[in-house]
Amino acid sequence: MPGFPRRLTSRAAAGLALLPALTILLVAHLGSTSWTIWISLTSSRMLPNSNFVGLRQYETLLNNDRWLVSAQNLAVFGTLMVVGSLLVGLLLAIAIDQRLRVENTLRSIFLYPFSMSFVVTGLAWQWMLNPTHGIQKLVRGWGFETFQFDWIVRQETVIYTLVFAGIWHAAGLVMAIMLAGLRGIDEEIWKASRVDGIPAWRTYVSIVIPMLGASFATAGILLSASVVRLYDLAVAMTNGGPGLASEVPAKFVMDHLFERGNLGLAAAAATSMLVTVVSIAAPLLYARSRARTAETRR
Amino acid sequence: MERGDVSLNGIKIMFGSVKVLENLDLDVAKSEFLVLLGPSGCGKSTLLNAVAGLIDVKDGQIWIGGRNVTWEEPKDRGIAMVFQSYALYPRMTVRGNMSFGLKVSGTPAAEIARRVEEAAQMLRISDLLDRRPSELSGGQRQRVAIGRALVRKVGVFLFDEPLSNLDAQLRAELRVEIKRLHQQLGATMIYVTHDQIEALTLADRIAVMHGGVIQQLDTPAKIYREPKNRFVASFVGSPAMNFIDGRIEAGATFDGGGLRVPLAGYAFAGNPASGPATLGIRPEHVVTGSDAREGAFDATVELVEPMGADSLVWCRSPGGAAFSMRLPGDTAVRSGDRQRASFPAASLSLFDSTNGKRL
Amino acid sequence: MGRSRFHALVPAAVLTMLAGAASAQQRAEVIHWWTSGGESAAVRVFAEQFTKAGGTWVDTAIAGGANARTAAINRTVGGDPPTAMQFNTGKQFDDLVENNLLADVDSVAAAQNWKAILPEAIISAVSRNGKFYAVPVNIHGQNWVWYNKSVLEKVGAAEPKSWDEAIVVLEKIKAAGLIPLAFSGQKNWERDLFNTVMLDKAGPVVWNGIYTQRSEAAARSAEFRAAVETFAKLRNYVDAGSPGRNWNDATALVIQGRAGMQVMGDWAKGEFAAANKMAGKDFGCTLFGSKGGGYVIGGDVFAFPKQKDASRTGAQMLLAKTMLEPETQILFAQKKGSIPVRTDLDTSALDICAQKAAGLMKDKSQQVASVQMLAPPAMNGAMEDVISQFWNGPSTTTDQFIEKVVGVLKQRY
Amino acid sequence: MNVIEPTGPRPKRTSPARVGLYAFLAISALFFLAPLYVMVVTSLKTMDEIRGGYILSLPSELTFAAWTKAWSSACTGLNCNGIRVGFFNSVRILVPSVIVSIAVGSLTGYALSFWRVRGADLIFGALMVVAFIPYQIFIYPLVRIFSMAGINQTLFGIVIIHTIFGLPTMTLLFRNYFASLPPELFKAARVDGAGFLQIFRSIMLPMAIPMIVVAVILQVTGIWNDFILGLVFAGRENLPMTVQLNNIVNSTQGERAYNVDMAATMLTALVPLVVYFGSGRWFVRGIAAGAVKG
Repeated sequence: MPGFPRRLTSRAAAGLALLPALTILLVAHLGSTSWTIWISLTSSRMLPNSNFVGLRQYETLLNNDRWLVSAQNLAVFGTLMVVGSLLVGLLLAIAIDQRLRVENTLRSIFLYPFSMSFVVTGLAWQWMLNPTHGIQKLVRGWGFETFQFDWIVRQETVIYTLVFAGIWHAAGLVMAIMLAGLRGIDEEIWKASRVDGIPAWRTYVSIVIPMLGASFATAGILLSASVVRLYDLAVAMTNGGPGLASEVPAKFVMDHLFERGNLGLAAAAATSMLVTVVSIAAPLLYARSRARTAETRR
Repeated sequence: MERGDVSLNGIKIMFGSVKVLENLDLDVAKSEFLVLLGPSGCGKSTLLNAVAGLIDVKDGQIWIGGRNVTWEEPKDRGIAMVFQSYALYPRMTVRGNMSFGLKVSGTPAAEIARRVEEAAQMLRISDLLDRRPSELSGGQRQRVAIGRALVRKVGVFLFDEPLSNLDAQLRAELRVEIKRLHQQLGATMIYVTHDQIEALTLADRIAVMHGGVIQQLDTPAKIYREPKNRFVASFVGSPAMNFIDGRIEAGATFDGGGLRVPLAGYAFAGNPASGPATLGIRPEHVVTGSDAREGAFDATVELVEPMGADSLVWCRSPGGAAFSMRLPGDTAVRSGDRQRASFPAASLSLFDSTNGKRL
Repeated sequence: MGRSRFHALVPAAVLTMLAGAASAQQRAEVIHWWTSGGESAAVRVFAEQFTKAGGTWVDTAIAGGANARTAAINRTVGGDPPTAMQFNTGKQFDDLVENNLLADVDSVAAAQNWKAILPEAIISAVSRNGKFYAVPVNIHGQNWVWYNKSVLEKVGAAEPKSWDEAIVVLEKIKAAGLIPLAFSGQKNWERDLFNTVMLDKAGPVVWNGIYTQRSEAAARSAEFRAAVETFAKLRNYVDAGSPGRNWNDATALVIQGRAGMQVMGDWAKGEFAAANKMAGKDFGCTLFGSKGGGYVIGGDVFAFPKQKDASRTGAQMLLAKTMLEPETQILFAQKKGSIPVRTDLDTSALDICAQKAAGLMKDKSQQVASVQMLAPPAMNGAMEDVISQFWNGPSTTTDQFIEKVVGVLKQRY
Repeated sequence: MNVIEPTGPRPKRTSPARVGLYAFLAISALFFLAPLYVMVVTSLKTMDEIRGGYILSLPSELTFAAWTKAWSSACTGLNCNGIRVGFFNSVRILVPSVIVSIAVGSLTGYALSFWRVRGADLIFGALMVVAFIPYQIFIYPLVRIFSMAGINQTLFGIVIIHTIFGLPTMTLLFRNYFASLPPELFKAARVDGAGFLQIFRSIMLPMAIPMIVVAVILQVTGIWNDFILGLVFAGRENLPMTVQLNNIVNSTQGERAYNVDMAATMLTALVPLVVYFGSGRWFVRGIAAGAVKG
């Protein structure tokens, strides 16, 4: 634009480009979040009311077995599911990156779980894992009479079956993100390492994987967010059972929000989740932000 | 047949069903600095990658240091390579970058340290050893990349457009550096570039490539003075060679662009012939003013480009053919002037109009 | 374009077009969760009867009660309410009444004399502060015991009359190598099984003590303890695959004779019917009520959000009236597998299980209101959690369980 | 000296690593396909066989009745026209929602990564925190906001809703991707005099193609499979296909036809699957130029 210094207009353009995001953030996200926090301090049932009750809902929450069990379950599930999905997704991405003829087919095979609604795929998993007609029965039918695979009906182990299905569902997406990262790596890095005589696996471990930091961060945050919001899977596969053994916080929120018409408690639960996330994320984000500033300064 | 330090016999390379190189032979002598020069897409990088073993050949053999390495892994070929994008491992320090290959191959730590130190001194990057690539400038990065090649202690170095990502000043600086290294190490070097200045300054011999074929393999001087075909003539030299279309009459006179250029003293490749031809002359070979001799003519000056030491003067012959000549930087010639000029036969290049070959 | 295509696909809309444009004001959009084959046939009865009465039924079906209610409530709150929305008979619409979002249907109730023809429990479930706020449409029994006749014959057992007798039968079936009790281990069915046992062992007084008065004494009573102990025993009669199973898969086990019996609401008849099994011939149905009040009644109602456009209120009243007409009631019950909500109808057209239930509906002492009618959803949910924990955690003692129940009763909802 | 002088391409030897690779891929593929197998065989059985037989066994007689029923005649309430009813509604929601959410997300990610806008880290941090809240809790307040703005129950409204809920992940995806690109690229373009949008359009977006593929996968899947948001915000004329799917598979008290459920689920998943298959070419793009790997 003649007459304007380019620098100024570009800066302004950058600010302008953030306007939609900022509006959404302030109006939709922050607005809704503050509303949720407010509701958690009221006695709201199915519909919100403004009957202030202080921290009563939080008190109820902390005395609620199911909430406490849900939080523990989430910790176990979350850790295994995030680590497992990252690992499986990365291995799949690396395997698929070896210039295979069937790459497209394989990529779709690993991604298809992501395309399907859990309502029914959860049922398929439930059937397969069910000891009376699933894999256990199949293997026993082959003559291994003592074969035991009844994790889904046992309280101590049911959470691991959710991890299986969770990895099955999410690993494809992680693979896609990692693949995008791998494809973004300069081919000459590979050539250099080959000339240097570094074996392929060592190149991955020491050179390429450390370069995938951004992909790991992206996949890690996406996975963590989906873990915290985990709901469909638990409903479809185990409905939280046996007992409370596969209950999760988001399901607690959802059940109390809709089925149980207890908006106040649901909001208190959601707020607690939010506070937990912020208290974990804030120091990380702060450290990152400082590191970034330091780097750009140099 | 005597084999060079690096020797390619009948190389054929395909990308899928596309033929990139076919039946290519090349011999590089020990301690020679050979430059593969050509426009992008001519197959020069592909050829270099094949020498390194990074691309499989479809047919033919590759010999390095007297061994047939056609089926060898890159690391076993006795080569080191430097890349255009430097290809430094971003998460390792400079020291890590230089020592990683040695570490993996099980070289003793003391030996690694010694070699890294030596290479770093040679390249004057000793201060940078603990930095990461992201903290280095482009020139420093390329030094590190060269250092990573040096520590391999091999006889053959391959450079794949190593200076293309640098700005002009750094390029010149590193060019000298590489030349110095070559003299110091006495190693065989194959160097790919599309920059003819690099080629002319660095090379013992240049292989000019086009369309997957080596057009000419000669010393820089020979390539400059006696290009084997019109492609080489036009690709090498800056400012570019002038071309005027016409005919050769009775093997003695070139007639074209309104000029009659006597050819007595031109070394014909074969028997002097008659027929359509293209005359080529470099701007600096045009003889001007009172030095103009046989076949002299008056050209009209159209444009003067001062280039410091010289000025490039764009003219038009009486018959309308455009050409340029090089005059001293302080020339008083201005556009619209008339300039006496002649084309001395000894500096000419004549090409067959049909196949572009040197006559 | 979306609108026109949608209409073209809806048979009710086609019927309306034939009926003429005069009915435009009588257009009723109904949100409900009856979507599958049998349910769909049942809802068609309403739609067709409504059309006959001069209305236009616009169908918005959303499976899953919570989903349908979420959509309906959010539309009401957002200012674009449907004409009618479904609820389970019970306390789910309390908040809507309190927020003055529902229209009352007193005019229809008076015209049809609901107070005389509806069971008392149903009347109290649909009225608030002396006004009717919803039209009840059917009654579902929640505590039916279904059994496979040939399995019982094979093990030489007769139809049990109580849980004590049932346990003897279950033991025999177990000895025969079959699954005694076909069970679907999801929280709500665990709760229904517990309630079924509780009603039989502890009776309606304790039932109401727990769910209506929320009395600690009821939870600590000997009868309640006995119920808990019997419930705990039932763990021995379910198979390893029961946790997480869908209720209809459990029914399938009974249908195939791989299991002896199942506790489930009368909607299970739909599965038997789909497998071509006849009530009284292939399978039997019974209710346990050793201490009276053997029939747990629940069901569905429709409520009518207040409209900005007064003309739509007419459609609401017409719909309410149509739904309770005798013909509609019988036809609907036949398709749905439920029984009519009116007690003044001839039920001989229904199957024998429904007839049995309709008989019980004539005697107030034979009925108890479902927990959904007595307690708010939040409390029922909390009970579910406690019961599920107990059922799946054999190490929990009866005392611990009772303490947890007391904890649920003391909470504010 | 070799007996045969090495000439031409390296002889193809199947290395143990290659065998391991194929074994790993084969086992993984089996793991991933197992539930699909269950779904496919179930969809091809009759209900009698499903009730009586083993879920892992092949159907004794093939029947595609469940597929035709799921598509065109299963009841989803009063109407019995299968899941096809909502198909075009889903498409009409999907296309603008995917485009708008990716456009806003990529632009935001770009602005947050290369341009040192004040408070950028704060905006990004807030967006990341929001990504962790169960989104259902936002439904009620958003209904109020939308009805105040007059866009509740409209196609426009649902597009905005998907943009709102897609913003955190889309921003994350693109910001991190752009941040991993060499900053020289951006600086060079600045020096060349390119402006904010010009750099975005002609340099950053083409470079981000693999990430756009990922973003499309995420959004297409998320929006296509969304049920609750479409249900609450789209309005009854625009109800997406998942509402019909839910009506088929999710009835609480109705009898259930698993074969139809399975067929309906797979039919609904076809659109995302087509997108996955179609995206392959773009994935491969990055490797096309003479790639060489160990």
